Amino acid sequence: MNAIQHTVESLRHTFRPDQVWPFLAPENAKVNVDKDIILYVEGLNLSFDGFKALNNLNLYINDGELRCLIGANGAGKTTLMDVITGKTQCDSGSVFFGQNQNLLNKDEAEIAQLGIGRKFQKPTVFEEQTVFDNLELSLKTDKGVLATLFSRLTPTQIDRIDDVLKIIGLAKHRFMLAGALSHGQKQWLEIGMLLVSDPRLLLIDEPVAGMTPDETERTAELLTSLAGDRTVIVVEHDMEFVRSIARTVTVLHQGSVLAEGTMDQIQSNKDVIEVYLGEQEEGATS
Amino acid sequence: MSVITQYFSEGRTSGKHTMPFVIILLAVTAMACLSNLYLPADSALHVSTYSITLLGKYLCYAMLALAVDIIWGYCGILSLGHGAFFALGGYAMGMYLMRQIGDRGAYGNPDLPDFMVFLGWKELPWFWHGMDQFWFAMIMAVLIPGLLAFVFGWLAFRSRVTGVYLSIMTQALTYALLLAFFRNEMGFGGNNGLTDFKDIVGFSLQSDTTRVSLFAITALMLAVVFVISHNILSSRFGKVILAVRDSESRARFIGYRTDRYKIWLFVFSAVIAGIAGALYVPQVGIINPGEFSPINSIEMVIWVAVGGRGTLIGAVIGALLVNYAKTRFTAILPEAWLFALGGLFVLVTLYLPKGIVGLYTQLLEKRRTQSVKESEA
Amino acid sequence: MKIKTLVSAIALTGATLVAVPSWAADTIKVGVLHSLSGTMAISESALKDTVLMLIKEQNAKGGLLGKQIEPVVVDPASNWPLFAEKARELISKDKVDVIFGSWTSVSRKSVLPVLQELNGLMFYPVQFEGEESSKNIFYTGAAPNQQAIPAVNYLMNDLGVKRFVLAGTDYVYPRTTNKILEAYLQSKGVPAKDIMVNYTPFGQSDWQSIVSQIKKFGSQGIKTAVVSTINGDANVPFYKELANQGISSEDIPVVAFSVGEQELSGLDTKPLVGHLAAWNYFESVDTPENEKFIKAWKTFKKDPKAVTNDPMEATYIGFNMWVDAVKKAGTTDVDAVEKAMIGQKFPNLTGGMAVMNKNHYLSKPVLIGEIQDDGQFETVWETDSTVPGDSWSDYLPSSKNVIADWTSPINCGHYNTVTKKCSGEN
Amino acid sequence: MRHFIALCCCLFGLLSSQAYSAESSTSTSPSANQPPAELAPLMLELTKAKYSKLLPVLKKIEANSDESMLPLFRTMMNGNLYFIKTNKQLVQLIEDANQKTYQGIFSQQLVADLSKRDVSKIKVNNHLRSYLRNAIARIQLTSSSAEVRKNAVRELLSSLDEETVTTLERLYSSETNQTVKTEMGLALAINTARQASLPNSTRIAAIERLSGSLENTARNVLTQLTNQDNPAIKAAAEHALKKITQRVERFGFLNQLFFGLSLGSVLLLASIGLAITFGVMGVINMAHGEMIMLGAYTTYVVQLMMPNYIDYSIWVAIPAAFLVSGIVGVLIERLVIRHLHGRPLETLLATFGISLILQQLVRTIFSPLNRQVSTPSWMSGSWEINPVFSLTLNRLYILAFSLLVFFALVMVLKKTSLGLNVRAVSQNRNMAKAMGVKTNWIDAMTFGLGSGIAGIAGVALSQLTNVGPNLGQDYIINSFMVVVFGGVGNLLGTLVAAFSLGIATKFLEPMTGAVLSTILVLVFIILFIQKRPKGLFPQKGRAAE
Repeated sequence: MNAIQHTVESLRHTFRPDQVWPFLAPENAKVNVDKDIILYVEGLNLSFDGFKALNNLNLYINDGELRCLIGANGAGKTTLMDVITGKTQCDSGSVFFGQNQNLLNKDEAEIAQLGIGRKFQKPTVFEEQTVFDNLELSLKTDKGVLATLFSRLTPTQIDRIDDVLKIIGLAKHRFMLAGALSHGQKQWLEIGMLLVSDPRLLLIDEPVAGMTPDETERTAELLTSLAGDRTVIVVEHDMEFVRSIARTVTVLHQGSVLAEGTMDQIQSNKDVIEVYLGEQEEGATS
Repeated sequence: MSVITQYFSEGRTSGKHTMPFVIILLAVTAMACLSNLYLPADSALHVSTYSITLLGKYLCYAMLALAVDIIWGYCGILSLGHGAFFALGGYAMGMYLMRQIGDRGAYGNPDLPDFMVFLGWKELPWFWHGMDQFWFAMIMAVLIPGLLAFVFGWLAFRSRVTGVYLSIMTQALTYALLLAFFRNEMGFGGNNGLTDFKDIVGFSLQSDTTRVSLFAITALMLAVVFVISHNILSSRFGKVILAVRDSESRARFIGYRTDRYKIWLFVFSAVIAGIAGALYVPQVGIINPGEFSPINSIEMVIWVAVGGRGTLIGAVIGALLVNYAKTRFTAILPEAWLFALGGLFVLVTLYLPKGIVGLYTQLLEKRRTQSVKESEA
Repeated sequence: MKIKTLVSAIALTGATLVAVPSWAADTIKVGVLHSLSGTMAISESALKDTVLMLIKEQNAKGGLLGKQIEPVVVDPASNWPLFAEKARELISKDKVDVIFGSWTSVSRKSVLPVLQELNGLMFYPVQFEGEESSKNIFYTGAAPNQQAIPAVNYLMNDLGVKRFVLAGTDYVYPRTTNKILEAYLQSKGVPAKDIMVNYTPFGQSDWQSIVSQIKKFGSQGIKTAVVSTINGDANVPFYKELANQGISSEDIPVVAFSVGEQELSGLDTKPLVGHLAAWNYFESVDTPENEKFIKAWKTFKKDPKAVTNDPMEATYIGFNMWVDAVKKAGTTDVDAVEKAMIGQKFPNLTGGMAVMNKNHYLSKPVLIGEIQDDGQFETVWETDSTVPGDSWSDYLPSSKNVIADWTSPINCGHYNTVTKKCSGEN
Repeated sequence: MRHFIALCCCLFGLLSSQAYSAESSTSTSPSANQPPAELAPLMLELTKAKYSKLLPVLKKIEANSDESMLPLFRTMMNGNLYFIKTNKQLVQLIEDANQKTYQGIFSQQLVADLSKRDVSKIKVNNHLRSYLRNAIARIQLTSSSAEVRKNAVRELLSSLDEETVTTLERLYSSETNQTVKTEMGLALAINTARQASLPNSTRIAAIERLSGSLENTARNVLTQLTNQDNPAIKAAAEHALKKITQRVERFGFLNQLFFGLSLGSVLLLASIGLAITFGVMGVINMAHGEMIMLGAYTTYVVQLMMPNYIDYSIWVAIPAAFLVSGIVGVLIERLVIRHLHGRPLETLLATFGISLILQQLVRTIFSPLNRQVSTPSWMSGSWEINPVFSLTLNRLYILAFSLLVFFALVMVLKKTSLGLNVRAVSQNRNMAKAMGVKTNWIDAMTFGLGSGIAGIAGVALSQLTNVGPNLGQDYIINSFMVVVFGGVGNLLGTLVAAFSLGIATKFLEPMTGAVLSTILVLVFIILFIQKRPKGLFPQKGRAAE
């Protein structure tokens, strides 16, 4: 039964008039953003045995905007990112990058190569390798096996890495093992890794957790400066931080969008107040 | 600044790490060979053919250890089935040597090996054809292990079987092959395997010169493999491999198809193992299913663990040390050998997670820091 | 006179000092190449002790050529390549004059090239498939025609067996033996449908289906017997299953070629009484030599329960023949000893004379015994004369016309009597 | 199965003989405990002749004798018949655990102080044994007990000669017991069916009579008849045979199923301990096989300590093995595994090292030779449901035992507080620690439990296979396969996996042979794991990630 549905579905999909067949489409066609919406998330559902992590979630991100996702723990923020980046398979729904790139049938690597960068909640860098190598690995280059085997760093690439090193303030730790960096520095390194790979869309999960106030400030500047030619989605609990950067804020609650708008609108929204801001302290401290 | 990094990023791929090893290895080899061939047997410096073959064997093991280390030390994939690739390479060589016997076998049958004759086989099984050509056999010695590794890796890594599961699967793989090769119907000589070799590419395997040159070739191959592996692992490919070991998911999120990297590294490692096997057989003069037994594969892992995984040199050192110890032990007090080996497993994993080389570097670090302190004081 | 006393003096001191190999300024070295660890240790360690015992006795008798015999023991650890390596070590490094060793055919085959290359001398004490004869090896174990064929004859003539199950472990010895037997049985007019051949892997532990097949095959109103070449470890579960599925020796007797006193010591023989084994030696045989040997063995092992078996007798004969040959040749030089060996006679422990033939195989009597509940065998049949070992079976098409003869003019291990050609290098 | 019958009549025989001896010792009639005078010379012959020559003598003895010869025949068949060298008196060897005594075969009196030297054995070989067996059966046809008579008849089915048939015919009419009568009827029918001289109608009737029976003899007779040129008989026989073969095949299938289950139970026993250490704790214990081995050796030692009570030894061995292996397990956990927590691959290597050490330890203590573990009488033999379908007792018991252990274990994990803690730790160690669970202690206990159960498995395996240093090696890979296939951390999965693999192997075996079937199963698992890396019953939810 299920199988039949599935085949029918895929057939319909195959013969959709509005798109060319994948094998006819040019290799990694540019992301099409004529409607200047870069991310379509529609009717997303996902449940871990019983518990609905995502519940018919719809979300549209404009090209070049900086969007903040807030919500209590278990509201589905991280899960959403997992689905977008291909880490988790959703039960139903559709996620499109631009109008032509269906993300659900791609794996993490492909999605990343499309230009979607992600920073994890707790910083994950390659601890056994130097800061430099970490950045070199995340450079935007051909990531095929042979290519990496024979690749050499071009001067431009090295300059690029140096610039980033300056931006994230790790220039003098260039040859330090990433494992030896402080927590905050790792955060920065991870952001740096995002920068070198210059992505179209950045998914950033709690960037300022464990950062000193001025670091936080620098992060805020950085993110705002990024927005415009890149699209940035930030998940953050720290309300101050959110207010300092946010233009549009989306509130998730129990796996679906509760409210959307500017910070002020959100704060005046009463269901938000009851479900979220009530828990803000708890959220902020987490 | 950029210049430094330029130099740096290239500097690591230069031979300055591999040269010392290669030079020492080849020097020792050369001396051993010369002293065996040109010194009189009674002189103190004479190296007997016995020790030459022994050394040759050790070097094969070293190469095998290298293969295990590449996949385990650098990519974190613990393969308990590398014995299979080794043995397959060995069998390819064995089949060639078998065909070389020709009609000098006991039954004097020009194209059937003895065991086929007295099992009453009428003609050569298809997979024995072409094995009388050296080049073909050698291609097989590399191709078959590579192919097996590719198929297995393709299945395993793409469905993201990792860690312990993978280890157990590899063990099952070699175990299955063990059982298979024991069967006489397989046409590989069953339990007896392939032996009683006469000569290789026209040189008699019993002559000292052949043995010495086999040994020399092994050393050379080891050097070559060593350098190649080092270069591969210090290229960006190598960095990706390390990245996979440390955090595979992260590597995926920055756009690397990690499964492909693992597959190809696995294949590369398997090929090295195959070569090692092919060099091993003519020197020990027999190949039989015993080589497939899971114990062997695990023993290889311990060589690497002892030497220090994640460093090519460590693998080599480990293989040489453990096997030398084994030779001595089994000669002096055989009963104690298994105790020693077992104890080694436990102690190394408990107290020397980085192996001998790791220990050495730690000591160096300590000394350096001390000297720094002193200079400051 | 003087010399004599001197010799005896040396002999005496030697007898007392034999335990200390470092003593011998000038000794005759004997290599012992039996696995002391690994899977084969079960069988082989006993043979190592046998050789050590024999050497001790010989030294007590005053050694050999006025020199002490010094054992050099190495452990090939049941690892076939290691056999070759250790053999090389023994010959080229330790300079031994003779090697006593190997159990499995594969270990022998891996040693063989080394022996040929370095012209060493080895005594191989285990029953095996034959089909080999090397200038450098003396085979004191039984060839198929000294075990299998007489056993089958006994089954057919004395027990009136008309159907045969040839069950064996899947390696060369059973395969060859069964091939020979098949050919032999068919030559004796047993139709192919009355012969069932079955091979199992080493250490087979689950015999349910196979035994029940045998049971079915045997319960069709025609007297059936099992000829078992099942190896070592697999026997215990096999016999246990037989007993449990209620196959008694009266219904389907099993005659085994690899089950000796030592194997029986590993299992409870009460349910097995009456099953058969064919050997050249049984511990139960009641002769003064044997009694002496057993006594010596038990004292040497310091274990009143220690059992003796056929390969030990083979070692015993081999060693003594070698001693005599060395005496005869007056040297331990391999070629001289090899010449002197041929035609050597030595009394079996079971009575009669064992003779070393031109093909390096022994002539020995063949005994068939029934398993008793005390783990011993009761001899129920024996050949009235000794049977010469046949290096190349007459029942295999590939070796029908082949003989081995290491005396001139032939001097060949694989001589085709038809084409008058000597092929192979062994 | 004939053996089984023989066993029955022997057992029963012994009983009756004792009864008989008891009454004989009280009775004063000399004939009871003295051989009839005319037999004396024959008795003398017995002591002289050897093997083949003995047969005629025995025939004579049987010819003019009655039940009074039973003890003679029985003792002889069991190879306990000796004679005193001096006066040629026949004596019976009575062996109990520690000393051998001899007693007169007819006069059941003990013959004092005889040593091995004074007596010599009257040897028997298969020939004589089978003759004796029939002889005993023939004598027993007139036995007082219906059971004995029945078995006697069945014993004789395979060797129906003239006088046996005549005796049967004689007895048939007078037989009162129904079952015995039917057996006799069968025997006679077999005989009639064979008689070419008789008219077809009678023979066909006889054949009809056979068509129901599963006795081999009946089947063999019918098969012979089918390739005979008498059309009517041929047809009848074929028809009858068809009926039989159908039933036989059905039972054959059942048999195979049982084999599969039995193999499955062994796999289950071997892997269930692993299902805990590996599945629940996530520790790769390569020394698991050696835990099994230790259990087996414990059985051996226990039997050494109580040689006279082999039948009960098992009941002692089971707890003993559990303790031994369990304690060793705890030690290993405390000394090694604890320090390697969260480093599965290192654990794998370390435990493999331990397994090597344990093996060598056993080799040095018990010698590399296999050790003899004898099967309790109540576990040996088989339960014969009908001539073509019988279940071997030891495997039957082990099958039951394995299930018992399994469910006991499930209970422990589900119902006890230990189980609760274990599950808590396995799911979230830190949280458990925070809740005040002594995680260290729990780890040790869990590991001990797993190892202990492996030890119990060893007791069971000691009844099936070698008790030697390599015992564990043969099972480790398979048990890992079972656990992985079943889905780690899921006991039920292990159960299903074990039995399905066992049955699969056994049903493949007839087609492919033992080796290939094993290989195929292995390959299948390898492929299966590629498809479903988490096994048959994977753990779901975030916990799994």
